[in-house]
Amino acid sequence: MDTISTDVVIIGAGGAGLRAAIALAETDPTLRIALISKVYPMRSHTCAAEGGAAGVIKSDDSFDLHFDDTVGGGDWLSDQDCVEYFIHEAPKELLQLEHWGCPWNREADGSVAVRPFGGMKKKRTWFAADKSGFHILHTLFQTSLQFPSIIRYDEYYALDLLVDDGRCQGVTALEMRSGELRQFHAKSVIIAGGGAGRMFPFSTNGAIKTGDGMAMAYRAGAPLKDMEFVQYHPTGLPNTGSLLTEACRGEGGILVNKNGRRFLQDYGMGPETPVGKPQLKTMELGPRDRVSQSIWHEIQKGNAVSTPWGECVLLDMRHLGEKYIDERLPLVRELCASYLQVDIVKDPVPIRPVVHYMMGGISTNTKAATPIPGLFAAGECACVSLNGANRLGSNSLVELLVFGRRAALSAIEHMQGLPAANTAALNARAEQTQVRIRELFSRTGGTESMSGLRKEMMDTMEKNAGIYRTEEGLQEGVSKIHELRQRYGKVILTDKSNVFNTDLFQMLELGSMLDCAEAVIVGALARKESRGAHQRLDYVDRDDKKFLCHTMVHYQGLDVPRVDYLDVVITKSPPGVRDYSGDHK
Amino acid sequence: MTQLKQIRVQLEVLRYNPDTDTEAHFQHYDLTCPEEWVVLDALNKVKADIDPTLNFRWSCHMAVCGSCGMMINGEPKLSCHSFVRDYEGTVIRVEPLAHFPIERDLVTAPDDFMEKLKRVKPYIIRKDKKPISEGEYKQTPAQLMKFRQYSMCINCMLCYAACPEYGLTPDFIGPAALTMAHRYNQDSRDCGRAERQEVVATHEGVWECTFVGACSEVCPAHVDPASALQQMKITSSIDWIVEHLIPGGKSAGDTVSREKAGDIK
Amino acid sequence: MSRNPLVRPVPPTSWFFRHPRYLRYMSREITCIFIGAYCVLLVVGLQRLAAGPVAWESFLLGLRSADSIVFHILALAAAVYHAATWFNATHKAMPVQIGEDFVPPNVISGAHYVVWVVLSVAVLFLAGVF
Amino acid sequence: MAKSHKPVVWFPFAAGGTVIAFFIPVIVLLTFMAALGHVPAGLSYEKMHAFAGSGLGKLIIFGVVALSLWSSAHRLRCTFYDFGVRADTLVATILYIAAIAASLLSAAYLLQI
Ligand SMILES: Cc1cc2nc3c(=O)[nH]c(=O)nc-3n(C[C@H](O)[C@H](O)[C@H](O)COP(=O)(O)OP(=O)(O)OC[C@H]3O[C@@H](n4cnc5c(N)ncnc54)[C@H](O)[C@@H]3O)c2cc1C
Ligand code: SF4
Ligand code: F3S
Ligand code: FES
Repeated sequence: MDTISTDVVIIGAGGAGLRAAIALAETDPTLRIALISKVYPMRSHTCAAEGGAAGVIKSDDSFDLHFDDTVGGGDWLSDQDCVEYFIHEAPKELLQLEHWGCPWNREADGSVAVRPFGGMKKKRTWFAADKSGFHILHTLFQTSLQFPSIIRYDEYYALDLLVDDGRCQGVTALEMRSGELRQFHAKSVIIAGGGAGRMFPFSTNGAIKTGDGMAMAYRAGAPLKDMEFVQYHPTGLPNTGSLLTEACRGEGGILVNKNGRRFLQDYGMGPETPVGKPQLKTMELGPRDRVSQSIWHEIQKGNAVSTPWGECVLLDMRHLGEKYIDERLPLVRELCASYLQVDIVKDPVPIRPVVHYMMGGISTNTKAATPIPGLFAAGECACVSLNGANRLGSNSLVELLVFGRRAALSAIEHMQGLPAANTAALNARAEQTQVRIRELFSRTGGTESMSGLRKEMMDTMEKNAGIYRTEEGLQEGVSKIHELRQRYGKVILTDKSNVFNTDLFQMLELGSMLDCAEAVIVGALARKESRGAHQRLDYVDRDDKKFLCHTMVHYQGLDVPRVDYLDVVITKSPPGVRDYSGDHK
Repeated sequence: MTQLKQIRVQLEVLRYNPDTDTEAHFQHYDLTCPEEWVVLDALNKVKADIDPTLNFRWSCHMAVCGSCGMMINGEPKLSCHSFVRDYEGTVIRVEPLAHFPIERDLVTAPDDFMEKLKRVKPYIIRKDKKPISEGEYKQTPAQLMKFRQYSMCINCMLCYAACPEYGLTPDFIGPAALTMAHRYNQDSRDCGRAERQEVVATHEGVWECTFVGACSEVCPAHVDPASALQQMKITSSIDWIVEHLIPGGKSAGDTVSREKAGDIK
Repeated sequence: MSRNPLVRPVPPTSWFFRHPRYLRYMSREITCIFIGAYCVLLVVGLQRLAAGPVAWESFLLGLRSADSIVFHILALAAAVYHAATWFNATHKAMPVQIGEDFVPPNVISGAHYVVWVVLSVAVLFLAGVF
Repeated sequence: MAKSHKPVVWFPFAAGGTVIAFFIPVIVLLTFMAALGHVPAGLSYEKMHAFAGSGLGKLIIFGVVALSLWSSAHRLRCTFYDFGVRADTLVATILYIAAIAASLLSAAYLLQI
């Protein structure tokens, strides 16, 4: 097995991974940086983000307001020291991107433009039409090309972390083209592997979002934090699950039920605001968890529109007019036209809530460090506890930047004065991965089909760990996922060849998803309260006495994982009431 | 609840496995699916239910990640944006992107494109860098519009599969990479045009393009690379005249960028 | 290393049959053959003109053959096709931005067509056709 | 990689393309009429001689002929390549020399008028 010795390994070349790589290269040009990704960087799912990125820039805005919105939006499960750091770094990072060429939309005077977003008290979301994530990703990727010290390993599938002497010192990865296993030895390792929304059947997430990074760290002993908080985005296309950005509502789109009623006013987000004049932090600009939950209730009440893809409500943007739509929401128009054959200029679009984002992830602190020395994580795969129980739209893209950079700085700090690596021990660990892969190839006699197992997992997650959860459903889900994890050991590989064997990668991804799914569902079962995106029909209230804490799920091999808790850091904002009545109450 | 119409889809997919094959061959798959499906959905169904050994790339399913480019009935297309209803009643022939080496089945090797993208220096180059604390570089909406279209490239390489000059002369830097150079040249924040000219104004640069225009016809992101290349031919020609025919003439690259370097206030 | 990428070479002499748009491109390109030949005819005409009135008259008479008529039809078609492709493409080479917006392509090519017609009518007029 | 001197040949090509587009169709039309036996009045020896005899006329005729020739030669060069003739330098040399020669001839004839 070839060994690649380097200073820092970054797993994942999405927004977070690229930001980390650039920060490393800029801070110390002598560092050797290996950037591993299972897809070419610009294919990373950051490219799908549409709406924008939040950072205080305008004179009517303040850091305190961004702080309050984030903490309240997160239902007080955010660590407030982390939020504090984040809000101050956010504008710097967004300006940095501007200096690197990101084509942000502009005001007439040439300054950057901002748009309103759900749950935000002020307009502070920077945007590049409705392709913000796309432009962020490409700006980062292209900027990274000028640094010779960033060596990319594109289409390398990272498998197992190499932990020795209590420190993370590398990773094994398969070169997808040749099927050859490589090991990377490094002083620091940064995971930026993205989310895991693919464990649900109906998701805005791309095929690559299978939680590999989370599972890798989890198996190596880092706990997964707050995994039960899975964000449903209110407005997904009912057939493909493609996202219709929150900017649809930010720019003035409204949600109506089959009777044409703007039903959000019936769920504590009223009174109704004038059509086409969205008001911040109320009605359509409520937070995602509340809006999605309201849609769920409307469907239960029979107020939904029936479509071939199930029950939907309608997103109406007709009043915005063609010119404005083409200027601000061209992608949305295109998506609806091609995938649903609806022209948003002429008709309302049916939408339904769709799995979108993992608030939970690898437990990290404000320095982006995991509990394993030498292992850092950033981006959606990490849970630095910025987003708490519900992420506000447009905070995530900035999180990638802020904590991607932070992870890089921490990685450099960690490298100072390290003892020499025990290469033999690392080789031995890497050999275990080789054995694991060989076993997959040599398995015989299994009866399980991979796509069958995957479907069972997805259906279980949707049925038992969806927008609303119950003790019974979660119990059932826990045993089902546990059973699937056992059966996973019997799946056989149909394709035994080496070169670009996607059958193999899908199999490995399924393994990652099952691990993450178990953490989600075990965490959800243990959390007997409703908070943010975690809603239980049997425990409808928030319970700050027992559950003002982070769920920590620890890997236990094939056994059911162990759960314990960690206190939330509260610095200045004690838990309060989430108010989305537009200052009317 | 209304039901979606189901249609029969016949796929003819080019297969190649370097471990066992010396040549590529077509394999036929027959399936039924809802008419709203895209070719990628059909391929995924084949992979899940019929033949797990079929290989192809995809991720976003919304025409933005650029992974899923293929030749569909001879036309470079994103398979996540090619609707089976448009091919109803015919056999859909699916092949890997033309002009790129086939790694396996529908998976091609994009190394050449990646290398060329890097060569055009697709990033902001400045003579003076202002600190972040001084805020943004001002850019009016008009200045933004000047290059925005060219910044929409999703690197799907369909234009390379369409451009015959790239097929005939693989050294050609090609439409998307050159367009990326143009995108930065046109950005009011950039001063790097003179540097990029070292690649753009070479034989392998814009001069290999004979304005076939196929690149723009197939581009799913409406980037219009053909226009970028024509514009760069004109500016490169003016540069040449200034450099060679005007005594003491500096290349236009320098003059233009110096002008541009001044932040508009 | 089990990689063994398959390279499918482009047939250098028949690639343009792969797609109608390539045939369209090639037909645009081969207009140059007719136009080039026509230019040679013009040079010959200049020579005849320089050689005096008799030569010139015989040149004009010489044009009146079936071959020449066929050639003129082809050259005219080529020239018109060239003109159309050229005008339709100018907005790509020389886009015009006014404020934020670009002048729509059809306005630019439309303007070219108008100028073309005006110039052609002027030439016809000067040549005494009307 | 050195910068290309292609602009030397491309600029006149582009200029010629424009000239061809605007003028060649109508000129073809004129000689076509002659070919059909309806010689336009302007093509009479006197008119043509007077036009080609004037400085401006010489310039116009030479401009149109030379640029069109050049443009055609350049395009033909690319077309040869597209048809699979890979001896580009040879093809280019022959075609450009031919275009220049024809242009020089036309200049010589014009000066005789
Ligand atoms: C449709 C959509 C719209 C969104 N819109 C917004 C928005 O408007 N505003 C906002 O703030 N947020 C938005 N988000 C959320 C935000 O885009 C994501 O959270 C963020 O992009 C995640 O970035 P990342 O860098 O963590 O991961 P990704 O961009 O997903 O990148 C993950 C990287 O990890 C690599 N990787 C994964 N597994 C492996 C492995 N095993 N081996 C090697 N490499 C691996 C992948 O190749 C990839 O490079 C949106 C999300 C979606 C899905
Ligand atoms: S220019 Fe268009 S076709 Fe070419 S790579 Fe970019 S998006 Fe794809
Ligand atoms: S197809 Fe090719 S030749 Fe030029 S105009 Fe486009 S790059
Ligand atoms: S899957 Fe992303 S472009 Fe088709």
